[in-house]
Amino acid sequence: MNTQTIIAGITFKNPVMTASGTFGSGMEYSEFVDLNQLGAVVTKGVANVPWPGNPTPRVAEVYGGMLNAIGLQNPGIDVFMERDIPFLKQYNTKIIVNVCGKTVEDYVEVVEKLGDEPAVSMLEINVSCPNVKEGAIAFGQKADALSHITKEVKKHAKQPIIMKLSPNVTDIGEMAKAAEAAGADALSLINTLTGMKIDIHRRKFAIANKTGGMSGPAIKPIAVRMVYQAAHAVQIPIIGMGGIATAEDAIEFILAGASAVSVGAMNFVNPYTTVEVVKGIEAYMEQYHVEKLADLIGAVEG
Amino acid sequence: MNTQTIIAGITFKNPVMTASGTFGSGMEYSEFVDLNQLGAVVTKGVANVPWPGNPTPRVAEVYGGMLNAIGLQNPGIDVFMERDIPFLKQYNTKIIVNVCGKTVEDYVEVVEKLGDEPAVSMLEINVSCPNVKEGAIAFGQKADALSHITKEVKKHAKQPIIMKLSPNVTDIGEMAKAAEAAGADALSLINTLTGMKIDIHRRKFAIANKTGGMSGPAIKPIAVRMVYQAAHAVQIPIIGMGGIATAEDAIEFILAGASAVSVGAMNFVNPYTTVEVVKGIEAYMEQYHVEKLADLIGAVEG
Amino acid sequence: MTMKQKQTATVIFQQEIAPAIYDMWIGTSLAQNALPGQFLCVYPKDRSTLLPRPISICEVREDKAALRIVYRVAGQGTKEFSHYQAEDTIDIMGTLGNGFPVEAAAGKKVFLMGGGIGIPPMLQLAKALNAVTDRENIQVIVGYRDSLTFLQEDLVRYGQVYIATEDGSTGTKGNVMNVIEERGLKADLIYACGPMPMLCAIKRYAAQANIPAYISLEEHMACGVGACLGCVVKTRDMDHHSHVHNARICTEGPVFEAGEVEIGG
Amino acid sequence: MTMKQKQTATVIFQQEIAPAIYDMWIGTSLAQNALPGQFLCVYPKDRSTLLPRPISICEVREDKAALRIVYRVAGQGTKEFSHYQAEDTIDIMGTLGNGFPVEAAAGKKVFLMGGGIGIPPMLQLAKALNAVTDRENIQVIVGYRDSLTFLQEDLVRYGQVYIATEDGSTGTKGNVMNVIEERGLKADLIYACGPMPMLCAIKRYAAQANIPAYISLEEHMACGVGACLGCVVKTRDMDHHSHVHNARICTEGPVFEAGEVEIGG
Repeated sequence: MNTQTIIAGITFKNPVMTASGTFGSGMEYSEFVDLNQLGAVVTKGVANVPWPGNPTPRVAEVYGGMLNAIGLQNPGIDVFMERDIPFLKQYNTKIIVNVCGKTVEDYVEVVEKLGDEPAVSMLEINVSCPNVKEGAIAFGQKADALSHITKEVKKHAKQPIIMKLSPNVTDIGEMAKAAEAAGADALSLINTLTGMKIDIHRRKFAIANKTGGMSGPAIKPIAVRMVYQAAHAVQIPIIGMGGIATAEDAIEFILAGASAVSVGAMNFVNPYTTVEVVKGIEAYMEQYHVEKLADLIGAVEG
Repeated sequence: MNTQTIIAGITFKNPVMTASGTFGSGMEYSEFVDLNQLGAVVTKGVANVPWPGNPTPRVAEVYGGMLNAIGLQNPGIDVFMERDIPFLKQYNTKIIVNVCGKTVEDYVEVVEKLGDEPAVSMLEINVSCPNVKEGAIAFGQKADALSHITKEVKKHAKQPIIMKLSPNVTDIGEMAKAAEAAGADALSLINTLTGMKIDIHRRKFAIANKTGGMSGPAIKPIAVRMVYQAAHAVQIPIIGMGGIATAEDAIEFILAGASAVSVGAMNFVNPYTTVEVVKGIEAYMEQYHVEKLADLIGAVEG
Repeated sequence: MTMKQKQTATVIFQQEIAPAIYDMWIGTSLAQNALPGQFLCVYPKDRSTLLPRPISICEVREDKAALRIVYRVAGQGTKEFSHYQAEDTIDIMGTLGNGFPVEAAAGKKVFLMGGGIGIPPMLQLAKALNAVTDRENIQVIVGYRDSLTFLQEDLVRYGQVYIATEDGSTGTKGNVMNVIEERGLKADLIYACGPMPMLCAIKRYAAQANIPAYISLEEHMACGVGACLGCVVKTRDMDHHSHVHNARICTEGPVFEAGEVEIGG
Repeated sequence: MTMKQKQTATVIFQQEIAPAIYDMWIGTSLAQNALPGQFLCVYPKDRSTLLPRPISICEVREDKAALRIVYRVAGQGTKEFSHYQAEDTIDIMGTLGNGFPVEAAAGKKVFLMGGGIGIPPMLQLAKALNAVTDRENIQVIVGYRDSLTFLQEDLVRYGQVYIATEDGSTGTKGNVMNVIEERGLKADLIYACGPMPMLCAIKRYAAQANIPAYISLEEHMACGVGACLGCVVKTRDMDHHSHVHNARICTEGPVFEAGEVEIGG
């Protein structure tokens, strides 16, 4: 049985990754799971300089999921390369670094510095950050802005780039096509859906930022639908995510067209989720005599 | 304590309504709840002619909610006016008729026929139906198409019109503004979010239509966020819905800016939900000494 | 028609009677008006699984104070139900659907055909039929996967029971239709519940034999009371609800005369 | 630091000891390394409520085979926990956080100040302090809403207990600070846990008295292990994780020296 999956020419031992921002740089969860068993660790978003993030409360529970507005707190690329990359290098897993920025220049600066680090296999570009030059609407919500940043990043990137799409759009297929046409090597989706929670007793927002990104099992059907639509819109591989809690969930994304999957919020609920998903996919392949994972990608009928 | 709410000059005894398509024309649920206790009954969508709807399976359960692709099966406006309106007239509640169509002409035909029925207080225009003349993308997903249909319907409508917005858009505020500018008297949101479920053992879609509209508590945070954004984009009143299961949920929508709320999928789970929400809102107003419901509309702080 | 109600009832007893097949008695006032072929909607308590699970009524206790359901664990909801023990509460709505037309069998020779988890409703039906026709006229033909059968000892009290198993380990090898051929059984009327291929075969058989067949259909449901239009079946005649030849299985059904519905087309 | 683990443990005993305040003993191997001031993440079983509820450790059984938590029912998750009975399972992760620096009190006179549901962690702390300072040096000052107090009889075994109630029905009328004034109490060191206004007052008091105050902070958490960066507090010095003066309450905390954190700003 072969659980390998290939994305942009890179071979991953299995299709199970970690969703950016839910797994730090692996350090915290290395106490719970053997990182060597993961297809890749996708790091928390890193910017050109340290970001302090948003005021608290930053997280709130919602029905079947959570809202977060961390604000991409991160130590900046320099500390990250001195501390987090060396930590991850100890493990036999691929490293994908998630990159965020407020301007195209921010992204490019980070991408260039990471170019000098061969241990980093791919770069995931978070285009859901507010584009400060465009009235803070996210890069990922307008096809032209997405196309522009994809081209600029691709120009400077030494590693293949994954554009992480925002689900807060009318037509995910259009966004997927824009990214592919601009040179993206792969896509990952979905990022969080914008949500809101109000404490009716205090009559205040549950999150200081008012809105937060919704994740967790509650959003899975929307994520599966978007992965299916994106997979039918482009040729480049897709990393699917959004509420994956079990191997069954992961397989649903793969059948919809994902070449790999990421476990996100459920790491918080069950820190062993990633390895359980790896084992469960193997069990499913064995049960249904699937020789290689590739045979499952996009294999939904009808 | 005054629980009345006023929308487009019409006074509703309380802000609790039924979401179109989840309550039929009230007949089925009149066995469980006293329709006289509801602010309004919003009927299932009715078209100019009978629609057979989609093949089965039409519904599927998802985490914290459900998917449906009924395909707006309905008997057409003539049977509806002979049978459903007379039934609803027996009750002391407002009647809001949801109107659907495949072309602008379809909508106008239904709207004109309903104009002769004074028992109908308002019309809710479902713009999430596929626009057959626009490659089947929904009217409600493009500002110009939404504006066009709103103007045409408004031209022919004798009753005030509520435009029911689709949440499957990049910028709900833009859509809300387009509807208001085109003459909408009120807005209702959110309609269902497009989702998908795959049976991994049969490798088939759980719904014959492949995609279905997602509803239920799982989508509430997205709905509350969109109601808040719409309420800040327009002056016309908003009817909020999306996963309301309890009075607390309903109050969350009202604090976010809704003048009324609709109970949808939860009617299927607990047929007594609507009246429980009415009672719960009264209890909340009493607990916090709120004299009139209007004092709660959009009253979230910060 | 009977007044529908959603209520929190009490589990009286539950046991596993075959692999993944559970037998539960529920104390409920809904038993008073329960008819053979009607069903209950059972609601999981876990808030991630909201929709009801439609489960047919297997038996009504003589005092009309309790209902029996026999169901297969198929997903998270039924798995939750299977953990309920005596005195636990259970959320149910009922009684739903039209049920089997018992009077139609007055003095007639009938087949009661059940396949797998379609067998349970045949028990209460067989009981009820004893009031309108002779016991020897009641031919209960049930099909199982293998020798791990269930409800046999109950069924034999109300009719002649014939068994088919897919693996041939007990009774006729094959399905319920094979039993009819093998034994040359005859009937004036058929009642059936089971998987779609079985119901299609019965529809064809009934048409050839020119006898009525009342079949109980299944479909995914959301409301269970006819409001959502989720569980429809194509009908020969125009339906009274939407006038589009789509009957609601939860309301106009679940039992239809085979000729009325377009199945297995 | 101790190895963290998520496990399914067993409830040994639970009772309501004040209105909506529950007292639960849990049999768990996590008790072996539990320190005063550390907390557990407790996970509801209902799948609609996924995030852990951080609950401080109230007491560690002598044999280190069980932990005690005392919590208030605040929402659906804690409501679910409150229904657990002996022998039910409970999903927990621990032991989390840094805990109170016990050695810092060696031979010193200390205040243990707890407000409301911030009182429980003071019990295990008081027990531990008896190993490093005299019992009469351990001044436990606890504030309640009213006379419906809890954990008093436990606390008196390990220190001098002083009570404040908001309604004045028992002890000093007002809060824990009023007790200090009213009785003119003095200390070389403060440990505290409670609502933010109380912690801010303690921070000011400690600064004026020029003594250290170790305060336990609360914040909404998602992961409980330092990965999500949800539960941060602004710090005077640059934090070691993100270098942005934001410490993670679940990891660098929940206990901080008051001077290190910018609260109630």
